[in-house]
Amino acid sequence: MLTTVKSNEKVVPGFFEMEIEAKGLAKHAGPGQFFMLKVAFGTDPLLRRPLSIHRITSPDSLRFLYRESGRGTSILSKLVPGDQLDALGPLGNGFKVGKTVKHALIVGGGIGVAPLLCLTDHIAKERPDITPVVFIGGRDKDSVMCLDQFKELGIETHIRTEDGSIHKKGLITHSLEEYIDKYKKDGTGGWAIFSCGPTPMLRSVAAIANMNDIKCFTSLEAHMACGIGACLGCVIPLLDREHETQVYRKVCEDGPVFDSEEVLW
Amino acid sequence: MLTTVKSNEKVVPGFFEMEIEAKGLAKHAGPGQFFMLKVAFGTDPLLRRPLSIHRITSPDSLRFLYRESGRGTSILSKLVPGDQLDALGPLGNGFKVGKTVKHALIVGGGIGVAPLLCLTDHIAKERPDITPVVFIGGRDKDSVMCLDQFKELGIETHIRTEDGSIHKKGLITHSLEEYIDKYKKDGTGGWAIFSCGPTPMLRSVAAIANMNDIKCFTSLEAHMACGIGACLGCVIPLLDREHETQVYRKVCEDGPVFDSEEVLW
Amino acid sequence: MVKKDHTPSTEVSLGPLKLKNPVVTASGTFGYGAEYAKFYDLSRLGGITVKGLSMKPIPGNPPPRICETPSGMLNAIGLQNVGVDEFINKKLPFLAQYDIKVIANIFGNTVEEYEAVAARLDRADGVHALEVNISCPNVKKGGMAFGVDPDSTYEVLKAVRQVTGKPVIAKLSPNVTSVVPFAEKAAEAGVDALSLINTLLGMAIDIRTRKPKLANITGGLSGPAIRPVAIRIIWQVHRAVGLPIIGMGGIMDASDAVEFMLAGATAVAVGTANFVNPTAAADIADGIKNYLGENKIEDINQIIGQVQA
Amino acid sequence: MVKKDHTPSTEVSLGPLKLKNPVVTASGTFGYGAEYAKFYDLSRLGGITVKGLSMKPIPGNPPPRICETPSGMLNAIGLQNVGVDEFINKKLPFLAQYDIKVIANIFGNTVEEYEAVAARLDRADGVHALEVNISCPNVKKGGMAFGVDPDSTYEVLKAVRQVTGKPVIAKLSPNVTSVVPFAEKAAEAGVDALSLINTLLGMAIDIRTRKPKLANITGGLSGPAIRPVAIRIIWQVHRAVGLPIIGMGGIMDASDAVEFMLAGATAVAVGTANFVNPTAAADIADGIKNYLGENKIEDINQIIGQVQA
Ligand SMILES: Cc1cc2nc3c(=O)[nH]c(=O)nc-3n(C[C@H](O)[C@H](O)[C@H](O)COP(=O)(O)OP(=O)(O)OC[C@H]3O[C@@H](n4cnc5c(N)ncnc54)[C@H](O)[C@@H]3O)c2cc1C
Ligand SMILES: Cc1cc2nc3c(=O)[nH]c(=O)nc-3n(C[C@H](O)[C@H](O)[C@H](O)COP(=O)(O)OP(=O)(O)OC[C@H]3O[C@@H](n4cnc5c(N)ncnc54)[C@H](O)[C@@H]3O)c2cc1C
Ligand SMILES: Cc1cc2nc3c(=O)[nH]c(=O)nc-3n(C[C@H](O)[C@H](O)[C@H](O)COP(=O)(O)O)c2cc1C
Ligand SMILES: Cc1cc2nc3c(=O)[nH]c(=O)nc-3n(C[C@H](O)[C@H](O)[C@H](O)COP(=O)(O)O)c2cc1C
Ligand code: FES
Ligand code: FES
Repeated sequence: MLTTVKSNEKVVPGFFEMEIEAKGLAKHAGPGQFFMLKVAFGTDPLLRRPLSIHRITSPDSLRFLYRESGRGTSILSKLVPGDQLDALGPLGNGFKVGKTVKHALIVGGGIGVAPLLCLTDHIAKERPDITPVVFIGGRDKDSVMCLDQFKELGIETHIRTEDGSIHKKGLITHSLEEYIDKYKKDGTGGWAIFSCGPTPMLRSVAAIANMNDIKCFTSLEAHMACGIGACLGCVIPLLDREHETQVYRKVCEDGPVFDSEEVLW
Repeated sequence: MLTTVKSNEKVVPGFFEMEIEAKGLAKHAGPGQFFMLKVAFGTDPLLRRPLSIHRITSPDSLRFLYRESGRGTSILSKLVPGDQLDALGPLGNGFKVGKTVKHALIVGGGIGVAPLLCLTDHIAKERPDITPVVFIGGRDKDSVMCLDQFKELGIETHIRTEDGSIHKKGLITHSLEEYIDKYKKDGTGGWAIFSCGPTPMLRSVAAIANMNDIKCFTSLEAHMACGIGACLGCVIPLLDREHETQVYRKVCEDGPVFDSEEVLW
Repeated sequence: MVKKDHTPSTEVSLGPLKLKNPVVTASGTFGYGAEYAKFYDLSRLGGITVKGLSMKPIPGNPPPRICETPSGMLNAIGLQNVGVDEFINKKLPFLAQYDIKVIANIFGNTVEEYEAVAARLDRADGVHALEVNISCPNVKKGGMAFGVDPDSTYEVLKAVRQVTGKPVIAKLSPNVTSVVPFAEKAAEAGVDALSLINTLLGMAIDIRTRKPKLANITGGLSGPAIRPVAIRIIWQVHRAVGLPIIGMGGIMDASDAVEFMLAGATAVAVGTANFVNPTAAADIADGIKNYLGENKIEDINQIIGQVQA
Repeated sequence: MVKKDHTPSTEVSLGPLKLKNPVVTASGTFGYGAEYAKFYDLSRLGGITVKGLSMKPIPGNPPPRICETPSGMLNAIGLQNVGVDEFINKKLPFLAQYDIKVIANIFGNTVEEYEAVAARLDRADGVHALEVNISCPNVKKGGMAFGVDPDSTYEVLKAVRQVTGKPVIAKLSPNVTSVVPFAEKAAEAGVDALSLINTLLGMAIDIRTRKPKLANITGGLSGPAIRPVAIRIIWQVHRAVGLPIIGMGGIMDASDAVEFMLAGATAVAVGTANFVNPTAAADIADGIKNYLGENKIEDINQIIGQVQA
């Protein structure tokens, strides 16, 4: 649908936060879902760009947090308040916080934090019984984002940067392991991990979850044409548990959030 | 070169006037010359759009008067002050007011008036000895433009609209004929006609000039790729006087202004 | 002259296959229809062509399967599909509720496979025509292999023709020196219509990784970028061969659709545009109606092949 | 590892033809050079290919000759040119002042005409190589006719080869089922290199006038739209045939040029991009140098054909 850009600002060099608005835009939107954005009116660039919901600010408005990483996102970064933007969504299967979940570990790397704030908002609102713990990692100080927002929500947040330019130096997966080792003695039953970020990080998060048998849900990316399950362009190979075979699943429709045990890393 | 948009406003519905600025932009520019504008950064639309110089406002700035007639010009019409615009030019052979010219009849139809104001500015500045007379025609009241500007220059201006919605009803070529008939008794030596507009108008202006043996220079249009004489895409058939044959000439390089006697109408 | 209130006729005929309006969807770009039924009433279309079907399910190519190119895209889906039986049992019933023609796109690796899928679909109610894809650039054997040799083109089409009484549409390969001889072979084999064009064989390389952008290395180029090639081929074939044509290749709006019909297409298929705008096909169907009204054209058949060339 | 100050080597060889950098201009998109000399020092280029030359001057096709398409353009110039003698006497001397290789693009309607132009240019100092165009889609006889039949391809190239000792480059037609057999014929005929690709045959129709947008009806499609097709053809030919390739087809910037070289091109030609940005070819030459520096590649020849496919 045609939306109006309410704001579009640089948060740190190369990263932007945009809010768009349209009647009913976010009514059925949930954490982990995404929109397909048409960034130009001509035929180049031709395809829509997928962006995760970063924050739902009202039934009629929501925010994206995005990295300028190519032609489409750089066109996007030039939009100003009042501009029109054609946004298709909400799409896909997002993060589900099952009833059995008692404790949520939320792990984000770099821009992967984008959908996770929406998830913590959701938990704060829908699952006050859960006290999530957030783990944020990034290359340098500019790539660990949303710290203030997590603080505002009063969430315990662990931070690591690879270059140590700010906060503890190291990989966020180490801090995740430390945390689990520290608290798992009373058992990890009802624990769940929700993660989004670069593939290497997601892979080791999945491994850690597996070792400590904690359920782990991870948001994946793939190049997309349609975003609605029609083109079969966005598939990734998953493990088909019953038949113990590999099956292709659509990131746009079956995902983008998958049970990390099914992902063939 | 990269220029900055200083202003870009609708003058009448569907018609816009834009001023752009860049160091030395108009230093070597003259009436009847044009610029090739890159309206988008992507590859669609791919080619530059040619626009005539409407007015030279300083050595570093000039104006275009343009009609929104398709994708490129509609993108152009959305530019706002401060935007960057890649403009190539000045290009082509424009209007030359030869020494022998004593009296100038300037005939424009619709958007064809665009380069003619630049011509009257030029005459006012360089040839105070000449008192030009301007003839402006258009379909309706919105398509007869720049009347105030000609008035400011104190130029005698004849106006016709085809629907009579404003000013005298009829074709501007009739008013041109009336004028010539009225004043030609003392001979038309040293008279010259400069015209720009729709082809049918240019054709009859050329015929009128020919009948009254008045030199006539006309600005023509052709679809262009390069604008600098390299692609051979913009040719029109002209009469090669010496060899009495037809030759293709480039509108962008040999024109856009041609001696109407050479044009094979 | 037409009265203001008069609504122009948009029905077209691909031989025995009648469409209430000339807009169908292009195979592989519309799933099995359900994906788009969420966005509009499919009955607004003349018909839909479903994703290519084979006898057995096919997993398709490994990812990445698509990439964007200037005004176009490359795809190498590898004809992933649920197989003809699952299609008939699980997907086809859903489409029965709509007033549209369902065209089943089929392919195989051997003439026998083509024959078998066609025979199976011939018995399926709710399938109104078969589109035989002999031009897929994305499968090693079969597909295009048949499409670039006139004799195998004839052989496959003849075999399909013999096992079904339903309208048969031949989807020919544009990746040949001239499509005309293939169109002639198709006519000889007794097909009812032609689909032109399938994707152009293309490739793109990521200069950072130095890898092809598609795991399959090459893929099919679609979208507005190929429109001038499609228009040219349709014009050439329409002049040379009598068969009605479903024109496709970069159609994004109603003006594009009209351009295809002026070039000689009797119907048009909307493909890549569905990805850019989910309602594209329906919008184009409506847009064509408006075009006819505004230009006081009583019957859409009056514009087919009317380019002044 | 390369020291910071070390400037990478950009020289490439098309058989006997050495270019100080791999960027040349595409025939027909750069006039005879003078038009662009106003914008930059032509010595920044590896070479330039001039507009197609024939024995006698040719007026070319009636207008309109060009139209824009999505991310591309159609042209039907009709090989307008001043003729080989005027070129040698009036245009060639101007180019002598620049440190660049001059490639003369030639064509004819008969084998004899090709032979004659080649023989004439063989005696012209300042012409460093001949590019034989057997792939022009815009002339009735000759041109493409030779390019779509392997035997005439051989015949024409052999004839040219026999009348000149200068490097001979064969510009093959992309409008064929597979370019490989033609490339093999060219090798057999003894050419030194190949130019790929020429324009794709296309067409566009103005739906208001119902006339083709080009007076010639069909024209050649160029620009970014055709890049994926060009990359695919160059990759296929490079793997199959040993000849060095001048790659072209929608190259707009240095990254595109690198993509072509990874696919198998030894040099690249910039065409339509010159129209969009007059300094494009020179910018691309500089951009390639920067790319090599940033990626610590000592010699550009290290990237030719290096796609991991
Ligand atoms: C479900 C989903 C959610 C996403 N959420 C976010 C988000 O919240 N914030 C954010 O910054 N990025 C997000 N991404 C990645 C984002 O889609 C890409 O960065 C963006 O498409 C790049 O487009 P571009 O034109 O700038 O880059 P280009 O490289 O010019 O794009 C060229 C083509 O590749 C595709 N492409 C390039 N990178 C990616 C990628 N990583 N994933 C998918 N397609 C890609 C583009 O969509 C386009 O089709 C998400 C991706 C997916 C699949
Ligand atoms: C020397 C010259 C000077 C001009 N000066 C003016 C001016 O001062 N004011 C003004 O309003 N118009 C002027 N025009 C016409 C102007 O160039 C076209 O209106 C414009 O290119 C249309 O582009 P578009 O993308 O909006 O239309 P589209 O139809 O979308 O353009 C499609 C293609 O056709 C070309 N094209 C379409 N119409 C014309 C045309 N009439 N002439 C040349 N190319 C065309 C475009 O450049 C583009 O390549 C001039 C044309 C020429 C040749
Ligand atoms: C993602 C994708 C999948 C396709 N799958 C098929 C297919 O299964 N069978 C087929 O005959 N054509 C297939 N095609 C080709 C289209 O049907 C159509 O011929 C082509 O895309 C040109 O039209 P367009 O430019 O409008 O997309 C596919 C095209 C795309 C983009
Ligand atoms: C206007 C124009 C004229 C051309 N003239 C010739 C020509 O005379 N001889 C030739 O071999 N190729 C000619 N070509 C083809 C180009 O040399 C080149 O092969 C083609 O345009 C693809 O490259 P590009 O996409 O970078 O333009 C011409 C192309 C254009 C656009
Ligand atoms: S993007 Fe088309 S199926 Fe997922
Ligand atoms: S526009 Fe290229 S020669 Fe005139």
